[in-house]
Amino acid sequence: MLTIRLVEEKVAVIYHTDAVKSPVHLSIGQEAPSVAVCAALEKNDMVIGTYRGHALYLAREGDLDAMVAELYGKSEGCGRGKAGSMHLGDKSIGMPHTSAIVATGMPNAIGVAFAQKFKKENAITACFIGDGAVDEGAVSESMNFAGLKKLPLLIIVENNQFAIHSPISTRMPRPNFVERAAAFNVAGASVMDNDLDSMLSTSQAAIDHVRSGQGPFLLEIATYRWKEHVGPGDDWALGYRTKEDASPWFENDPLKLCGERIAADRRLALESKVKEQITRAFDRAEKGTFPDPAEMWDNVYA
Amino acid sequence: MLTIRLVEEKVAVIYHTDAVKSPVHLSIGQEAPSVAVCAALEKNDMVIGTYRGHALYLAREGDLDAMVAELYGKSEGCGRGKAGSMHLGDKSIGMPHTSAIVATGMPNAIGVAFAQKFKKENAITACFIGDGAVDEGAVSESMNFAGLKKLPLLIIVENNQFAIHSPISTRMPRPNFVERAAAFNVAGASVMDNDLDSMLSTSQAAIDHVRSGQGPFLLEIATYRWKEHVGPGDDWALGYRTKEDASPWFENDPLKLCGERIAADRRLALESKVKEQITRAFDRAEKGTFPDPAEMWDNVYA
Amino acid sequence: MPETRQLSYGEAIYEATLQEMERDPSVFVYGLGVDDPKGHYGTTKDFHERFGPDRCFDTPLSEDTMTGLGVGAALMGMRPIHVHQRMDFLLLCMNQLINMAAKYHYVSAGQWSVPMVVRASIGRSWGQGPQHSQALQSMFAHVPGLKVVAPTTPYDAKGCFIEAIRDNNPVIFIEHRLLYANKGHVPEESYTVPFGKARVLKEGDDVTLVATTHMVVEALRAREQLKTIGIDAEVIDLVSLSPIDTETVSKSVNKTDALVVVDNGWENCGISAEVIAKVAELNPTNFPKFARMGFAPVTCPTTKVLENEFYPNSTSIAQKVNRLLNEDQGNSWNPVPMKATEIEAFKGPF
Amino acid sequence: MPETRQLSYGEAIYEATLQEMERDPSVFVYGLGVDDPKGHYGTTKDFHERFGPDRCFDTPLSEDTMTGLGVGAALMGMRPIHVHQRMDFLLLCMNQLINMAAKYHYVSAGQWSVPMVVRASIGRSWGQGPQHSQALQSMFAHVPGLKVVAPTTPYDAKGCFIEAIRDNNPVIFIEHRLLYANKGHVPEESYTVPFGKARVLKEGDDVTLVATTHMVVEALRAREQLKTIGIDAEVIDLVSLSPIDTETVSKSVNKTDALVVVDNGWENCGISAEVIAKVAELNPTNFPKFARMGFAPVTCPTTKVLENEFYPNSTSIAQKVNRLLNEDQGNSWNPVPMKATEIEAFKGPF
Ligand SMILES: Cc1ncc(C[n+]2csc(CCOP(=O)(O)OP(=O)(O)O)c2C)c(N)n1
Ligand SMILES: Cc1ncc(C[n+]2csc(CCOP(=O)(O)OP(=O)(O)O)c2C)c(N)n1
Ligand SMILES: [Mg+2]
Ligand SMILES: [Mg+2]
Repeated sequence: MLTIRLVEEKVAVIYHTDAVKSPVHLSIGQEAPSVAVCAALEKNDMVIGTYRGHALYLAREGDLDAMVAELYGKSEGCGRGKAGSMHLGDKSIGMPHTSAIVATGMPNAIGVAFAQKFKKENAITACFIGDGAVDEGAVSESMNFAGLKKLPLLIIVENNQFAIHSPISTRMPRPNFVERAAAFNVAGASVMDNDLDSMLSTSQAAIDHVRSGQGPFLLEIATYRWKEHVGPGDDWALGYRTKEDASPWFENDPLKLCGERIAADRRLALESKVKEQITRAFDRAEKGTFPDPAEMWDNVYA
Repeated sequence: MLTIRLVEEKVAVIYHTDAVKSPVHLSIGQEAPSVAVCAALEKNDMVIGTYRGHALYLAREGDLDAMVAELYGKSEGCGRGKAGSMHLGDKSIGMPHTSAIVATGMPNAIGVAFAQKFKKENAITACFIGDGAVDEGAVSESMNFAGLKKLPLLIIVENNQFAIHSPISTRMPRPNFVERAAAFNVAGASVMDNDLDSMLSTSQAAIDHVRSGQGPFLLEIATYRWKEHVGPGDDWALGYRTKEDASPWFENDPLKLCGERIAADRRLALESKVKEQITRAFDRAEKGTFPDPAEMWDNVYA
Repeated sequence: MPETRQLSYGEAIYEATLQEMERDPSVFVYGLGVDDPKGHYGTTKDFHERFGPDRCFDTPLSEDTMTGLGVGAALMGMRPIHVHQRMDFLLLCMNQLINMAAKYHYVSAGQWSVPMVVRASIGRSWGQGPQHSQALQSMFAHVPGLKVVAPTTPYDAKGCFIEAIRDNNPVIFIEHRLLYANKGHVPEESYTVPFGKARVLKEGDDVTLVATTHMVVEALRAREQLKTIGIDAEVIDLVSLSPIDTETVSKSVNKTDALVVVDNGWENCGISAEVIAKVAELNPTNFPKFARMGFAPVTCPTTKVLENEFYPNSTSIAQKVNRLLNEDQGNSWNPVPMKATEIEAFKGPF
Repeated sequence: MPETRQLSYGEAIYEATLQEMERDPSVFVYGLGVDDPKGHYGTTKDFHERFGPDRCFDTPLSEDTMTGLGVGAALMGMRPIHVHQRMDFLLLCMNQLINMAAKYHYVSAGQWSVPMVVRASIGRSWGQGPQHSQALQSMFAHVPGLKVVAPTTPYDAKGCFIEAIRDNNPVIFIEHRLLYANKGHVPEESYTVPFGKARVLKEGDDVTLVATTHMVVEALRAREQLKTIGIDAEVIDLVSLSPIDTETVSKSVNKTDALVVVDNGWENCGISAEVIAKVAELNPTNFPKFARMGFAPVTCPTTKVLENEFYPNSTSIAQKVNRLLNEDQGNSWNPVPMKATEIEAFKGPF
């Protein structure tokens, strides 16, 4: 979690240098859901994320160097520069490269979970979507099918209350994700307190439910995006939300509270180790090589 | 209702002559929902139907001659032969020509209802869909939006238990339409007894709800298709359903029960009048003119 | 190879699928009605009994998500075959096909692939009208990452279908409904027909007639009509619509110096335009006489009299060729029409 | 007409919409973020305040249904403008656009019509990658019943937009993101630019350069580069992609006898193939030298070094023209690159 925060803060700092020539959707403030869910997943499980994917990629122990290199558009990246920040992924961590079309990873998660069940892998699929994504027809269709076939699917709704600048009230007449899931026979629970421990225990319970063959589960986790929708800056000036709204989220920042639970010296040691790793990753990315222009022609067909 | 039944029976009889060179999806056995809802609608309301649209078109008092001519592909048809059985409609009865792509009229109904509300017409939109259509993402999206904007929309789910040959159990983990609607803040009710009076009174109540500005309403009406999914024949031999399953539906046939309530002489008089109209309509269609081949070029652009 | 074993086009697809399902347990078939009593024109008729409901299953009406299901399963190394009753329904699947299926391999620099087959029937005949008759091959051929094939003969149907299943990319497999009953030689053993190869069905010296799917049948008939006035047409079935085999077409055109392309689809930004452009690119200094044909640039009408106008047919093709080759006299020639049995035989209700 | 009043392309669209919304109460604007603080590059910035939330509103993420909303409202005589942040999202709307919007008028033999405008931004620049950069005009141009326009100048942006709103058919209005800041003369009064007319932006004798949307900007730069070696290019902005103005192109080609088509999109079954085929059809006996260009036939990569390869640019266009005209020497000419300010100026994050 610390790594995620610090990496993204670094991204925010260096973004103005234009080393990253691509949109970045930062997770600063909303790292905890990815961290909690991934802590409870097994290695052979699969995860499906979104364009806001730094946190998930790192929580899933994706290679830090390969991620930063990907942001820099270098050959050493987890998509050799073809993917960029919006499409992180890596086969070795069971994370297909993510989609920048909202909600469209969800039907793929259905297929992944279908294959897991078909192959009797005892593995599950964790699919992350945003509160805005839920209104896409694909999500209803997917819940219906997952409920029908009792697929081993965990849907995590990272409810940060906004789709770009639109609050939930302008999008949903009945903003109750768990209830909507229930209409499709998908079990559900919400964690609304921004508390890492709650997230951890509820994730574990949800995953147990799914893994034991009881069918899909929708886990809503309330969280908050500190930065603008896309890009490194703050956006309080836009007026669609206020810093006052945000202040409880700052105060209950799971990372901060978590840090406070660790002894100061251990925390400092940890921090400096993580910072070192990050510095190294950015250094390597900086020094990495851009793909040869001819690589544009590769990988069109398998 | 009688007209509908007799027209369709006539279609079934003449179909083998190939006068109708196009698929027909008959409503025989499931006329009542259209009849009941249309009885409770006002003239300036709008209706959106499906490829199984004969019943709705006639219940909405569409021109019988124009319908039969349309089935025959004649210029006198309500789509000058371009539409055929799957795409009946007429501006004068507030019925846009129907779609043969399942569920896709539903988003259009949203737009029609939006326009009615926008124009403060005090009119409502009644959109008919099948039980199979409900799983399409467009229906969830539409319910969400209708609920959000409190649109004057009545959704009628004609639940005939099958989508072609697939029973509901292979499509929905939780076959409760009203509950699904509720998740989108759409009110709802079901009429499960195949009784015309229930349908009439519940339709009226649902329409009152919608017209009074309380928002959208989903009305499920259980019904039964007697004939094969498409075409004039029976399909008991296919084995996906049995005649025994069907027998309560035959016995409680709203048309039959309704007929029994009318004095025999009045009923006979009525029947012979309707038959006369139908004979005339088929005669006229038979004698009608095919469109000039050059008409193919008309109406591509408005 | 004795050409005695005759199968219909539909049977060829059935057999191809059966052999691949037996060979490879990761192949499965799904889609609306695949396990129903009719089994999509018999092409999937008993797979649910043979292989169980995990490998052949019906779905809810949710085309977008059901396409995504295939994509996700394919990411996991399975080989899904998604069956659509009408090609028009693919318009509900465009996002998954184009934004997802076509992109995973590239965006991940080769880490993932999507070995999926999407079967789409073109629903011509019997008053299918505006929404049950569309042939959208050119939209898919436009997109890098997808392959598109549309075989016409039973032999190619089987070989291309096995090739499609084994291909590691998303393949749009286009079947014309009027072809299902067509009979032809089909070997019993498993074989593949490689993509990217057009097939010269009939040789000829005077004009190259390139056609796609059901228009190949019309072109073959047109060839007979043209024979009566001494025109000898070479008929090429394009088979593979992306990639397109320009070499075969070009070689033929070098011989005939005249090209007529008849696509089973609209012309604008269509396969026919692409073939013309590709041939012209290969013959920059010496472009042949040419013409293209396709659906009329209108919505498909339902009534027969207008539908007949909408589609090219052997007579209109033959006339077009004659006009192209004999400029001043072409308009007056009215060949004896030929019986289009497959069109006439097809009756409703479906 | 004094050409003093300068507006940006984005301002031109804003002004066109504003004037039409004032004139006609049935016009409304909706789509993701249209009423948000950024107002889609300012093109919808204060409509929700000026006209209220009924006539300018945000929507849930439900592109398919939101397209259907416009279609339904249009059936009722309203004039919806649906705004999409990226053209790629139209892949979620294909069913409503192609099966519904394009068909109602025809299938009802003219009883209903769908006067709807669909605004789609092509998201090039700043590492948009595979799913935020697609230009799908040829898919829409393929379909009878739809109209497709893609103006390049602010003047045409305003005139075409007003025309699109007043048109009684569904119109796909394509805006390239790199054009929003482009300035040009725009009269204050309301005016329309009729569809189906290409615009000769620069006259020239040696080659006809036909381009679409942002490629017009590249073509104009290529013209400057070509000047340095004495080649005088005529640059034509196609503007209207369906219908296409073949006459204007053909007239120019008759003069220059050389044609290079540069589409802002893929080539296969694309607008470039269509222009070639149409011009060839009009000049059957005397086909000019030609070449076409477009996006590389690959998925759009994110990293700049590869993205630079993906798009044609003024230099690659100029080189292509030179190779076409001077066959043996073309490959060695390396013109001084020109500054593509609109590309460089564009920075993220968006
Ligand atoms: C299908 C689609 N529509 C619109 C967009 C533009 N868009 C990108 S992110 C976003 C908001 C999504 O909100 P949410 O699902 O809550 O995720 P968050 O960004 O809050 O993490 C939108 C509308 C898109 N990428 N894809
Ligand atoms: C999008 C789409 N998918 C599939 C079909 C093929 N199809 C036609 S009718 C039908 C069944 C629909 O069932 P339901 O909604 O219950 O209506 P019913 O036919 O029972 O009246 C199907 C699958 C279609 N026309 N459109
Ligand atoms: Mg959100
Ligand atoms: Mg049904």
